[in-house]
Amino acid sequence: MEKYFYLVILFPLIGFLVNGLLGSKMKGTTPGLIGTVAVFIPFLIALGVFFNYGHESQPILQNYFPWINIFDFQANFSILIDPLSLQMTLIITGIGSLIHLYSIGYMHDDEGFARFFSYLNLFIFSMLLLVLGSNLLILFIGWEGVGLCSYLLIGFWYKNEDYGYAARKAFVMNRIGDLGLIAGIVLLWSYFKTIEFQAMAIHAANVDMSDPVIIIATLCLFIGAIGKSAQIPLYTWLPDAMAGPTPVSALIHAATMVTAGIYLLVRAHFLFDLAPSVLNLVSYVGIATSIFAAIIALRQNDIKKVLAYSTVSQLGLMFVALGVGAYTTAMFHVTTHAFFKALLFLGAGSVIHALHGEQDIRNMGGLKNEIKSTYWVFLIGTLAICGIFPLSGMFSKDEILTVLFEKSKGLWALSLFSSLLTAVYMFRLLFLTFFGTYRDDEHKKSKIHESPMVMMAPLWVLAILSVFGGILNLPHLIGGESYGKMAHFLDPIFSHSKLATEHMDAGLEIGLMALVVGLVVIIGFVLYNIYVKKESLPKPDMSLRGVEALVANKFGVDELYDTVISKPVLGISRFFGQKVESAFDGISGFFFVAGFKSIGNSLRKIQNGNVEFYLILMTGSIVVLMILQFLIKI
Amino acid sequence: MTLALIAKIILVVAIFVLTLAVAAYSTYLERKVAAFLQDRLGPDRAGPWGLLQPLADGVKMFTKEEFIPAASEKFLFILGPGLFILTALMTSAVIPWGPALVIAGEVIALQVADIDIGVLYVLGVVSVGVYGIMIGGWASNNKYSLLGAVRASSQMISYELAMGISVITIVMITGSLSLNEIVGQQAQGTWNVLKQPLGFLIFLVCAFAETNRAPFDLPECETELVGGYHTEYSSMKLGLFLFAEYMNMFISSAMIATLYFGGWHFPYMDKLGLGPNTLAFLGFTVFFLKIVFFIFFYMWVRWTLPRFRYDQLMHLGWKVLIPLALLNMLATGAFSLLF
Amino acid sequence: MLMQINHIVPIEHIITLSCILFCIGVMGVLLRRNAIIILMCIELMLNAVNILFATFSAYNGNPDGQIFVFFIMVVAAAEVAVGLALLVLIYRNTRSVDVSLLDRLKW
Amino acid sequence: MQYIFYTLAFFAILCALFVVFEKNPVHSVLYLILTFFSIAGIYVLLNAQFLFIVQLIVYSGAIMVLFLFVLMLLNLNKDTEPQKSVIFKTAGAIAAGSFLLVLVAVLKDTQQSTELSAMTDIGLVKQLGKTLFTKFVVPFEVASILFLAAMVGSVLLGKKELY
Repeated sequence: MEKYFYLVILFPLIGFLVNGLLGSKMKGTTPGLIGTVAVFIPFLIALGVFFNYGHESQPILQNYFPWINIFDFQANFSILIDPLSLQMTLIITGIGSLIHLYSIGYMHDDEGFARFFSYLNLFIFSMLLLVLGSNLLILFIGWEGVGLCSYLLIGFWYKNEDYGYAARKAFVMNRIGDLGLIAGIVLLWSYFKTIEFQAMAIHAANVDMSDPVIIIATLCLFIGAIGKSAQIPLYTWLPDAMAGPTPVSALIHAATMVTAGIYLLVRAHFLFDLAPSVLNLVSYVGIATSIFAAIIALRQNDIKKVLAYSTVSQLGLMFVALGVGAYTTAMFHVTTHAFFKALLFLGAGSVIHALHGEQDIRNMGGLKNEIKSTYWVFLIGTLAICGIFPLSGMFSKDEILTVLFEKSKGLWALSLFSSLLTAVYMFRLLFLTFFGTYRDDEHKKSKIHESPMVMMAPLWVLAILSVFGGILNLPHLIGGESYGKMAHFLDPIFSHSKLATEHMDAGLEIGLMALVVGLVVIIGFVLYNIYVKKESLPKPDMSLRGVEALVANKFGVDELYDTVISKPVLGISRFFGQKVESAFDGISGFFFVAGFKSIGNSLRKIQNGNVEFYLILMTGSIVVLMILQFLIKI
Repeated sequence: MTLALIAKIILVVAIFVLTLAVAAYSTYLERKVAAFLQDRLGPDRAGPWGLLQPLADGVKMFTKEEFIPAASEKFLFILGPGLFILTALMTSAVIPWGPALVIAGEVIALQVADIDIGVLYVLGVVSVGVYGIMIGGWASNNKYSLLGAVRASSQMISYELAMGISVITIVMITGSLSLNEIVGQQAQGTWNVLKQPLGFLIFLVCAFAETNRAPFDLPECETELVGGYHTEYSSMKLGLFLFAEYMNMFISSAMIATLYFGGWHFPYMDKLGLGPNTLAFLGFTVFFLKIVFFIFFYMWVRWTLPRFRYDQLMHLGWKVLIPLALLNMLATGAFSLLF
Repeated sequence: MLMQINHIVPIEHIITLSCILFCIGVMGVLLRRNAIIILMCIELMLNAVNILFATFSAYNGNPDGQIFVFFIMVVAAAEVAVGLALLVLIYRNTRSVDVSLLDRLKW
Repeated sequence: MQYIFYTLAFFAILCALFVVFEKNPVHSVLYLILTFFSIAGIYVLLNAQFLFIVQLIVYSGAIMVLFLFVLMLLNLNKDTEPQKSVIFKTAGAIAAGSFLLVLVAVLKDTQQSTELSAMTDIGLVKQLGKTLFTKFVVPFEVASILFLAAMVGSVLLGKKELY
C-alpha cells in the first residue's frame, strides 16, 4: 500500500490538470465528479496505509527524485509518511472529499464550475505536499501553493471588485508570514546544513537549550505560522476571505489550510522545545488572538463572518496549547475543529443556499421549521463547538483547559473565558438564525427550500463525525482502557506525549469538566431567554455607540494598519520614486552618459556593416590571438 | 595470383563489351518494341530483321560532322558526355553477374569488386552521375540545354532520396551492404520483391527517374526543350549521351534484378545437382534474361505512358514517394523488431 | 588492398595539407565577393578539418574522430541547404550575390 | 603508396587554389568537386571507407550539385562579380598567409602520440555504425532534427509567396 502512496499526491494533480485544461469542454457535473474522485481515491489509499501503520512502524521516507543539488545544498523531492503526516492527510482528503461532494450541489449553476474544481484539486495537491514533504523546501512549495489557491478561490468571483481586494489582502498578509518562513528555512539550513526534518531532529538533540540561532529560527517559523493561521497581528485577512464561495471557507479557511501553521509548529516541535521563550510567546499570542477574535465575533451580523472570527479564536486556542508544549492536544483540537467547523460552514452555506444568497442574520429567523435538516446539523455543530458533553468539541477543549490548568492558572482562566465567549456568540448565531420568526418579507419566505441530497449527505457525515469525534482521544476517566488513542498514535513523534489527564485526580478532572459544561449550559439558557423569548435583535449599525461600535467595527484594526503601515510606506515610495531617483538620474547622466556616448561614437565606426571588413578583422584577430598563445607557450 | 588477376581482367573486358553490346542492341530493341506497340514493322533493312541496324547507326554517328558551338566552353563541352558514360559504366563493377566459377581449383567470383559497401558505392556513383548532364548542358551555352541540365539535377537529387531510403530497407532486412551478400541471402530464402513489394515499386519509379527515361524524361523532352541538355551535341558526342542512357537502363535493370529479384538465382537452383561452372553459366543466363525483361519493361512503359509535367514530377517525388519510402522503412523496422 | 598509411606518410604532412587547405579556404573567403564562392570556401575549410579528424582517428585507432567527420558533414549539408536558400532570396531582392552590397546591418 | 598520397595532396591543393582564383563561378564549383574527390581519395588511404563513400554521396553528390544548381539557376557569369579593391585583396592575402604560418607553427609544436595504432578496421561501416548508434546516438538523433529544421527552413525561404 505504501508503495502506491505517490498516487495520493498525483491524483489531485491529475484532477487539477484535467479540470483546468479540459473542464470547460465538459458538460454538467462531470468536472465535479472528477474532482471528487481525485480526492476520494487518495483518501482510500491513505486509509489503507493508516490501517497498516502499526505502533511499531517506522516512518516511511519515499524519495522520488533529487530536485536541487547545488554545492552542498541538497533537496530531494521526497515525502515522509509518519503518524503526524498521515493524520493530516486523512483530515485533508477525508474532509476534502466531503466538501468536494457538497460543492457539486452548491456550485452547480456557477459558470466557473470546472475552474472551481480545478482550483480545489490544486489546493488539495498543495496541501498534501505541505503535510507530506519530508523537508522544509517541499513544505514550502505546498505552503505557497495553498496560499495561491486561497488567493484564487477567495477571488473566485473576480468580477466583484471587493472580492478581488479581499483576495489580494489575503495574499499580501500571507506573504508577510511567508517571508518569515523563508528566513527560517535559510537560517535552519545554514545552521544544520540540511533541511530534512528527520536529519534536523537528530542534529537538534545535540543543540543547547535556548541557542540564539534556534530562537531566531523558531521565531521566523512562528511568523510564518502567524500569517497562515491568522493570529494577531496578521489575522485580518481571514474574515475578509469569506468573500469566496462557502465550501472554500469550509475547506481552506476553517478545516485545513489555516491549520498549516499549527502543523508547522508541531512538525518542528523539536526546535520549539529548545526555545521555551518562543513557546511562551506562542501561547501569549494565541490567547490574545483567541479572546480578541471572540469579542469581535460577538457583534458580527454576517453568518460567515461570525464563523470566521470563531475560527480565528479557535486557532488561537490551539496555539495556546502548542505554547505549553501540548502538541497532541493541539492536534486533537485541529481534528475535531476540522469536523465541526467544516460542518458549521457548510451548514451556513446550506442556509445561504436556501435563502438565495442572504448572509445577514438580522434578516433570518425561524428557519428551523423551514429547513429542518440543516437546522439539526447546525445545532449539532454549535453544541460541538461550545463543548456540550459528549460531543467532540467538549473533549478536545477540555483537554486544552486541563493542560493549561496544570501548567498555568492564568492562561487557564483566560482560555476558559475565551471558550465561554465561544458559547455566547455561537448560541446567539444559532438563535437568531433558526429560532423566532422569519424577519424578511413573505415573498422571499415562500422561496426557501432545503438543499439537495448531494449537499446534505456530507453535512450528515460531518455531523456524525462531530458527535463522535471525541472517541479518537478519550480521556482516561471515560475511555477506560481505550483512552487516548490519538495520543498513542502520535506517540512516536513526541516521545513525551501524554494525556494531561492521565495522572490527574479524578475528582478535579470531573470538577473542571462539569464547570465548563455547566457554564456553557447556563449561557445557553440566558441567551435563549434574550434572543428567543424576548426576541431582541442586534441593533442597526448606526445606533451603536462607544465600545459596542468599536467591537462591531472589529476594533478598527484594518483602519489602524492602513494608517500606521500602508500610508507611510506609500508616502516613502512616492518620495523615493519621484524625487530621489530623478536626482540620481541627473547626477549619473551628467557624468557617465556623456562619457559613454563619446566612446561609443568613436567605436561605432568599426561597425560599418561591410562583411568583408568584418571578415578581415576576424581573421586578423584570430591570428593575433594565436601568435600570443604561441609566444606565451614558449 | 596470376590466374585470378587474368580472370579479373577478362571479366572487366567482358563486362565492358557486354554493356556496350547490350546498349547498342537496346537501341534496336527500342525501335522494335515501339513498332510492335504501335503496330508497325520497325527497322528491317540492315541485315535480317534489321539486326545490323545498330552497326549502321554507329557508323552514322562516327562519320557525321563534329560541331562545337563557338560560344561554348570547349573543354567542358567535350568532358560532359565522357563523364556521363564513365559514371554509367562504373556501377557495373559491384554487380555480381553469376555464381562463382571454379577454374583449376581456384574460385573466381563473377564480380569485379566485392566491396562490402557495394550498395553505398552504387548510390555514390549514381549521385555523381548527374555531373555529365549538368556540365554538358551548361557548357553548351544554350538556354534549352541549361534548362535541361537544371531539370536533370533537381530531378535526380529529388529521386535519389526515395531510392536511397527504399534501398536502406533492403539493407535492413539483409544486414549487409554487400551486393553479393544480398543476392546470396535471396538465394537462401525468398526474393526481396516478396518481402518489400512497396520498396520495389518505389525503387522502380525512382530508377525510371534516375535514368531520365519516360515518363520522367523531362531533361531532354523534345517537345519542350528541343533536345534538352544535348540540344547542341552532334555526331558521336550525342551518340555517347544516347548510349550512356541505354547503359544506365541496362545497369539499373541489373540493379533491380540484383536487389529485388534474386540476381542470378532461380528457383530450385540447388536441387539440380550441377557442377559450379554449369551453375555459373545457368545463373548468368537467368540474370541476363531478367535484365532483358526489365529493359523491355522500360520500353513498354515509355511507349505506353505520357510524360509528366515538371511540377507533377516534383510532387510525386517529394510528396508521394519519399513519405511512402519513409513509411515503408518504419514498417520494416517495426516488423523486424517485433518478429 | 589497404595498407598502413601511418607507416609511410608522417602525420605532420597530413596536418600540413589540412592547414594549407584551410588557409586557402580562408583566403577565398577574404578575397572573393561572390557569396556562393564564399560559402564554397567555407565548405573547403570544413573539409580541411575533416581530414584532420579522419587522420587522427586513423592514426590513433579511435573511431570517434570519424564519427565527428560524419556529424560535420551533416551540419554542412544543413548549412548549405539553408545558406543557398538565403542566397537565392538575396539574389531575388538585389539581383546580385555580392556580399559587399549587404552592408545594411550596421545599426 | 606514399606517392599516391602526395599526388592526391598536390592535386587537392592545386584545385583548391583554382577554386579561389578562378573567375567563373561554375569552374570554381567544378574545381571544388575535384578537390573533394582528392580528399575522398585521401580517406581511402586512411582506411576510412565509410567516410570515402559519404564524402562521395554527401559532398560530391548532393552539396556540390546544389551549388551548381543554384549557380545555373541564377545564371551568374564571370562578368557579374566585381573585383575587390587592392587594399582589401592584399589585406586578405596577408591575413590568410599569416594565418597559415601561425597554424603550421602552432601545430608543429603539438605533441603527437608516438604510439600509432595498428587497427585498420575502424573506418568500416560496421565499426562506425556500432559507435554511432551506441555512444553517439543522442547527437545522431539531434542531427536528424537539425536536418528537419534545415529542410523546413529552406522550403520556407524558397517560397515566393512570402514577398
